[in-house]
Amino acid sequence: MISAGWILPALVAAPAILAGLSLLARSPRAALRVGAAATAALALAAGCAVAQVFLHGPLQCAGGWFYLDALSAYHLAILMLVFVLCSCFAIVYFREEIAAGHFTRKLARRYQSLWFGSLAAMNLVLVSNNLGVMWVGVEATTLLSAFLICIHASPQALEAMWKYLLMCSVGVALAFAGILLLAATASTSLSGHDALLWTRLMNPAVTLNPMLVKVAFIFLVVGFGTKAGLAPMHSWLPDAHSQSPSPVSAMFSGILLTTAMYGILRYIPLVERATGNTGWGREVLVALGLLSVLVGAAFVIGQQDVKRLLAYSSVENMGIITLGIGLGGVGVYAALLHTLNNSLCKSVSFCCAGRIGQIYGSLDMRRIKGMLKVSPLWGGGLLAGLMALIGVAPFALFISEFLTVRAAWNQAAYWPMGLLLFGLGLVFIGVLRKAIPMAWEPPESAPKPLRTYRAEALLVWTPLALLLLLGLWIPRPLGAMIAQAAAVLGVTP
Amino acid sequence: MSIWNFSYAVLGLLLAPLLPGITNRTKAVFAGRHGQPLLQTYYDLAKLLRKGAVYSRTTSWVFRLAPPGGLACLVVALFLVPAGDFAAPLAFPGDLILLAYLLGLMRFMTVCAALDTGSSFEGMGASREVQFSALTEPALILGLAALAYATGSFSLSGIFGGVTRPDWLQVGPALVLVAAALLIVFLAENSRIPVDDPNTHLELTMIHEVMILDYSGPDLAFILYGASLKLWLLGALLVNIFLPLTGRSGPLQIACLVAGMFVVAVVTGVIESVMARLSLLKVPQLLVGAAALSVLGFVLMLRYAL
Amino acid sequence: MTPILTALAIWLATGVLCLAFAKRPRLVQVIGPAGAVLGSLPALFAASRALLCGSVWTLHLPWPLPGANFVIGMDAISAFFTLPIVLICALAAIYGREYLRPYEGRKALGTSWCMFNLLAASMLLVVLARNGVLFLLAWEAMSLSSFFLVMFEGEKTEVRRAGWTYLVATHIGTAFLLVMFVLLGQPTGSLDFDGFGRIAGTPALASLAFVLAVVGFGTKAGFMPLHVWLPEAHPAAPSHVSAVMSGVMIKTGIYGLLRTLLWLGPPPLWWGYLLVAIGVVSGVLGVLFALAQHDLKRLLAYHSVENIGIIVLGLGIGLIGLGSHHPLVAALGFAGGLLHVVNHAIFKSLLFMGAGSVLHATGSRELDQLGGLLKSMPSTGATFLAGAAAISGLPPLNGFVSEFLIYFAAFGLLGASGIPVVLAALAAIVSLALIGGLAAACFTKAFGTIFLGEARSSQAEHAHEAGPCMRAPPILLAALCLTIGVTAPFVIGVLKPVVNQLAGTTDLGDWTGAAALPLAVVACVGVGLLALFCILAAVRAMLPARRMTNEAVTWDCGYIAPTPRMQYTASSFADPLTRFFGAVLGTHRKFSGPRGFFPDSASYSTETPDMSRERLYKPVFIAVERAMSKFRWIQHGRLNLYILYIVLTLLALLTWKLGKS
Amino acid sequence: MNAWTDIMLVVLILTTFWLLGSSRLASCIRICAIQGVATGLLGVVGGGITIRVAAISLAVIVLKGLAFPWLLSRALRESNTSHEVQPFVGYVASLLVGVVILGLSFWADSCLPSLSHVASRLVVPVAFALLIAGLFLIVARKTAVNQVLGYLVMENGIYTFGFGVVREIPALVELGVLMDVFVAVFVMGIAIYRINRTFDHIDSDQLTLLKG
Repeated sequence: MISAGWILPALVAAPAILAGLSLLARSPRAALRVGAAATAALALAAGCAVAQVFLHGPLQCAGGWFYLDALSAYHLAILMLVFVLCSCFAIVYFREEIAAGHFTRKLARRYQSLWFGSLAAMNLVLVSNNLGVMWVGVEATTLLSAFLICIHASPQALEAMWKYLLMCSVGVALAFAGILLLAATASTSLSGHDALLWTRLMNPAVTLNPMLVKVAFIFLVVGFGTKAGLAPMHSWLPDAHSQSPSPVSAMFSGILLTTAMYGILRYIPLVERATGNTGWGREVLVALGLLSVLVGAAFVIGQQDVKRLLAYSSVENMGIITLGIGLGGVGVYAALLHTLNNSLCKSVSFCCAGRIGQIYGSLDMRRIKGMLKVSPLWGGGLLAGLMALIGVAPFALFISEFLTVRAAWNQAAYWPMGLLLFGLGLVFIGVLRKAIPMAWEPPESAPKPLRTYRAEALLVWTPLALLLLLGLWIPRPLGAMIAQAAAVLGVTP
Repeated sequence: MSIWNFSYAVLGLLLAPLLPGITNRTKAVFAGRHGQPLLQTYYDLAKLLRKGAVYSRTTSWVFRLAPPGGLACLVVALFLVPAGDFAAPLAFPGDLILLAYLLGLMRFMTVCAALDTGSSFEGMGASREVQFSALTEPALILGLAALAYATGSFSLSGIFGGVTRPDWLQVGPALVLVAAALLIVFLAENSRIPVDDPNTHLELTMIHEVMILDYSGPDLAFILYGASLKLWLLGALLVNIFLPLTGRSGPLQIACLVAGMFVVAVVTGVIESVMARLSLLKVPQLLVGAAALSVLGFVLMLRYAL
Repeated sequence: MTPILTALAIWLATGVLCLAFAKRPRLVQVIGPAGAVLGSLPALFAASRALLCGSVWTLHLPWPLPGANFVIGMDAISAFFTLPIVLICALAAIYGREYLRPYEGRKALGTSWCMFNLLAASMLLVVLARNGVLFLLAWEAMSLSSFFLVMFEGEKTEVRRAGWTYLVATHIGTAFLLVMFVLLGQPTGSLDFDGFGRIAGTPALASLAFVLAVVGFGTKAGFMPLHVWLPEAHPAAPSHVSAVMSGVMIKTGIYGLLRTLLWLGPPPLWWGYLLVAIGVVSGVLGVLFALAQHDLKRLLAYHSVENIGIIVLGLGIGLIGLGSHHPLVAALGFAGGLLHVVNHAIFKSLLFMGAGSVLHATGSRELDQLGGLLKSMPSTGATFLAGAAAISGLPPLNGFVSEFLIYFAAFGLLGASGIPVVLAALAAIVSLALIGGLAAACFTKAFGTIFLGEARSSQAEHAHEAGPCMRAPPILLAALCLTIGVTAPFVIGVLKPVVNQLAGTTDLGDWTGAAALPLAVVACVGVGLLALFCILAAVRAMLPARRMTNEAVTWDCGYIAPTPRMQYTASSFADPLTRFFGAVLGTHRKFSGPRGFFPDSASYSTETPDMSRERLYKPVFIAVERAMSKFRWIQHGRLNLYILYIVLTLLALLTWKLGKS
Repeated sequence: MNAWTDIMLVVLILTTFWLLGSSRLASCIRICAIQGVATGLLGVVGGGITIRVAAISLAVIVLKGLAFPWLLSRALRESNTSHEVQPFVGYVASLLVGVVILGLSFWADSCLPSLSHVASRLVVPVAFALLIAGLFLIVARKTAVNQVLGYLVMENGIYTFGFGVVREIPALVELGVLMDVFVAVFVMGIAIYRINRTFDHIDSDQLTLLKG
């Protein structure tokens, strides 16, 4: 087998270079189009790497600094999927703004450059083996994406950006403290670079002080949890999601949170081993996961802004993922599947919500009425997305939620199961109560529908069809991928 | 199966119109009047059958369907009623339910026919009819269920053949309660005082009579005859309880039972003479009371069974 | 199994085709119904073969979905429930084709037919599924497709409310099923139905599963007080859909309950008591609420609750019979409940079709707007009357047969030892009697107000009979009502394998023999009744008086010109009963009496909202929403405090997780 | 060499207390600069000076001692709002909290298993104290500039911990971290600038348009 390791640094370097090149874009339209094409090409390359991982095992290069195993490859695949989707959607989303002159060349250059920067940073998170570098990547995503929120500087957007910036920076700084603690205990047996290399830390010969690992893990969970939007550290999330342009919201919700979550996932096997597989760390995750589900549910009810609604649903879904990981066993499988489902579903929902917002000139759900008639494509997409989000079968989220419930029962975690079902029920009721009038209530004055091209339908229906498919049939390779990723987390099917 | 199995039903078909006559004569005696001839109902029927009919333009075939339909129900039901030892011709386990539902079918048709006239009066009567019958039906079935529990059989023939003199000695109080309930059901179903007054036609308080206001001629004859059959039918249940004649010879039993029917008619007349019709709002209470009596009887029997 | 797969394929394919050709309503109106009918034929064939020839099969296909296998199977119970599903779906599709014609070009008929065929397919899958995940997916697909069917006229406020209530209720029910399947699947680690029987080993878990099943399936079936969605959704849906939903879809809940019972081992007595209690409550309250309604379809929907109550009563008696070792009682109870499933499917869809035709002809579902339609819509009126008589349980129609069996079983229990058993039987008997009387009251009201008397509005006056496609299915169904009624002894033979399967290991003996005699007499009496009626009618016709018939206005005690407005209305007809049960119903009365010397207007109206909605769910929902909104202050917008949350979480976790060590 | 490390650590603590008690934004920035320099020196005085340590220390001193203060002062100068620290928690109370934080840090340190190769016994508690005090500053101060300063104090705490405890951290990671912190402050500076331009204040307490 030829070494495919070179592809890993390229996955970071190429978007970084593209970020620079984007500053030279000739026109906004070109910036977006070339951006989408380049993202697609990158996705192909990443796809090759992912395939390599699942066919031939983990990839490594640069002396073990870059490392791609099943867990990160799975996340990488999701990441590229979301980025391709959002890049394509950006072309549609900004079309009216370009025409109206709101999205100038300067803005487009900045936007596209930050976009690629974020991509590079997230790729860095996923492909680096060094926990410190991974942290650098997470912090970099915060900093680069912060300005994406306020591409259009409105007071609200600025406020959202400031909150995002400060909360995530503080949170991630705490995570760094955790990493240092871990390195401190590891450096008794490992030296130099090795103390932060995940593969070395996973070496069974390495003994870690359980107490320090516990403290480190709590710092890490709180730190990365802030970025992942776990309650009660989620406060930045609805603001940032609702104020950014929709492609950015979609990207945030679809992958940014997941990347931070990935940060937590990496530490789970370490903690499990250090604490003697007592499930100590999982309890933390179960608690935070449940809290997120309930907080998400509480805020979904009575929400008026459609993007905020989706944002709280993200809190809830990250809660479900955390809960699944925390429950262990089949729950890990469920959580990983849910990660994919949530990413797909959230990005398409945000895209549709953004477009619907453009059509109605408002994101207030009391003003969005009869969207099925007004815009069958985007309205239908949003309705389907919302339905999928609340776990209506046969969309895939139903399956992953069912598996989470099953995991809870198998672990005899009856209270968490009950609370999870309660939360899911609340979200269902809350979202449906908004979705039905949005879809069917006759509008007082019909807003003029925006121009829709046939190809745009692909953007909406492909991910939804995929979700539907995943709810009915999980292709064997994908199942194997998830199983391998779960194996990294110490779960054998 | 012998001739005696059929005799009671056939006698019923022949003698039923006599019952209203006896009741009316009793009432007349109480009122100090001479009263109608005993055979008055026969005369009425004969006259009506010869007359023509007037139909409202509002009515449809539903209106015309009710008289023969209702009569058919009652005739069939009559063949479900046993006579002492002799099982009814159609006796089978569960026939008491068929009996109740045949009455229900008849009522369904009558009520629909009443509504078919589009008259507010007939609608009112129909409304009351369904209200009261919805309450009598549980009382009837409960009463029969109590008897079924006591006798361990759930065919009318088994039940009434099973009520024996020893039963009266053992569970007499319970039987009295059930019989009282059945008496109320008898009065209510046949639209007698204290539930309804068969003699009023133009008052706002009537039930059965007002439903058939628009009938005339042969249709009315069918209905009148049907009403007599219903008296016979439900009266027979009462008689069967009070006359535990098992083991006697056939003619004696039948004779006693027919005599018993006449006694029931007399008792009805007595009740109608000494009581006033209840206020309509109180009728449901009476009917629920009947159901309560049945339940009480049932509970008493449960106690005895232990 | 080929016919079943063919049926599923046809339904799914035509469903997709309908969606694909959504822009051409005419074409869709052909493909959709044709697909529904064509698909039902092979399924009907397969089900009857399984039921009559006992050909039982299962099909295993690998299915890459966690916990899932594509396992479908046909056994007696599945076949038995398949029959009404395919029958009613096919007839409703024929009916729907004409019913939907006025909407051509105005509404998304493509979606509607797609969902209709999906609904048919998913219902079939529900009764055939032999794997938990497959079952749940089919179950949810069924809910979702029927939700979209309900939302057909989503621009109306009440329809949106209905859709919301429906989906929420059904989803909450599904949550219980989710837990139940997880529970059942735990001992073997597989969600295939084969292994679920293991649960019988631990009675406590079996009881838990039973309760979960009662709640989960009861929500779909419409057990009081889980029925709230029913009186909302059924009126909101187009009538052919109401027919399917009320006729067969809610029966999948009964199917699920029965299927669960098969796994749970010998039932303890209290399961039977629970079911009898549910049956009594659903039956009596269902019919009472029906009585208080003046919207025809709402009234019919409440009757579904009532009839589900009767079915559950039968099943409960059956369970008590099993538990107290009365095999005959068990057999008769189950048989009665099962037969009522089919019977209710037949007459309820018949009645909903009738309601649809009335709605189609007059544009109104308000009873008090209608009247005298029997003359303008003779076919619809006659079939509606047959349905009304059947649902009131009157002989010689099918409703009587199933109620008779349940009575029969309950009377059989009277001889049992043990006071609770006897009291349960007594409760069943009393409530059946009460239900019978009240149902008759309700349907005389409905039929009388709609079809008899004089028209109360101009729409009713100008009503016209529906077309052939809307007339034929009700006629067929009415004929079925009578057929089942008079062929009951043979029908019971069809039930035999189903009941025997339900009894599990208990040997029921030759129960059909015991039931056949009474049923034979009942059937004979039915035929005799018809014959006697014909004779009497002939006698009546031959009487010489026939020649002297006159026509006049209604006598009405001397009124010269009675007007239609003077007729008794539906509300006033039901008023004595609704007042009598006023404490339960909570009817709102609005009355403004005549005032002054020359009063010009007076009005009186009643409205009976659903008790459990108003007094149970609404307060709970409001309380939960209030409780949840209390949390909302945590998102107050102050960044400092947000960061404080992070710090506090950190500290809380540190003290919680490290404080112990 | 321990003595020098301890002195630096004490400087860190003292500057933190000073910061907690200061009322003028400009002086807060200056104090922070001093603390930054002290943090940088910590690396140099702590042990054998390698090129790596020297380079990083230099970078820290330049960034934290010069670049950040300059950036923040600029942001402050261009804002036309009050140059007062606007505390939620008063200065005296803040100082008291600082004392409590310090006490808590020492207690927490005693709870943790001792790390074998710590440069000084003071390192861990001081790092904790800085971390928590930084968080406290973010929570208890209204102006955005002050929150950035809080973030920097926190960062200093983490850096102290890193340098004191995990001396072998590879330079690349450290530089990456440093780079991120630099960008963070840079971005925050720009954000403050834009907030000031849009809202006419840099009072983060008043940024409450988004809620619920």
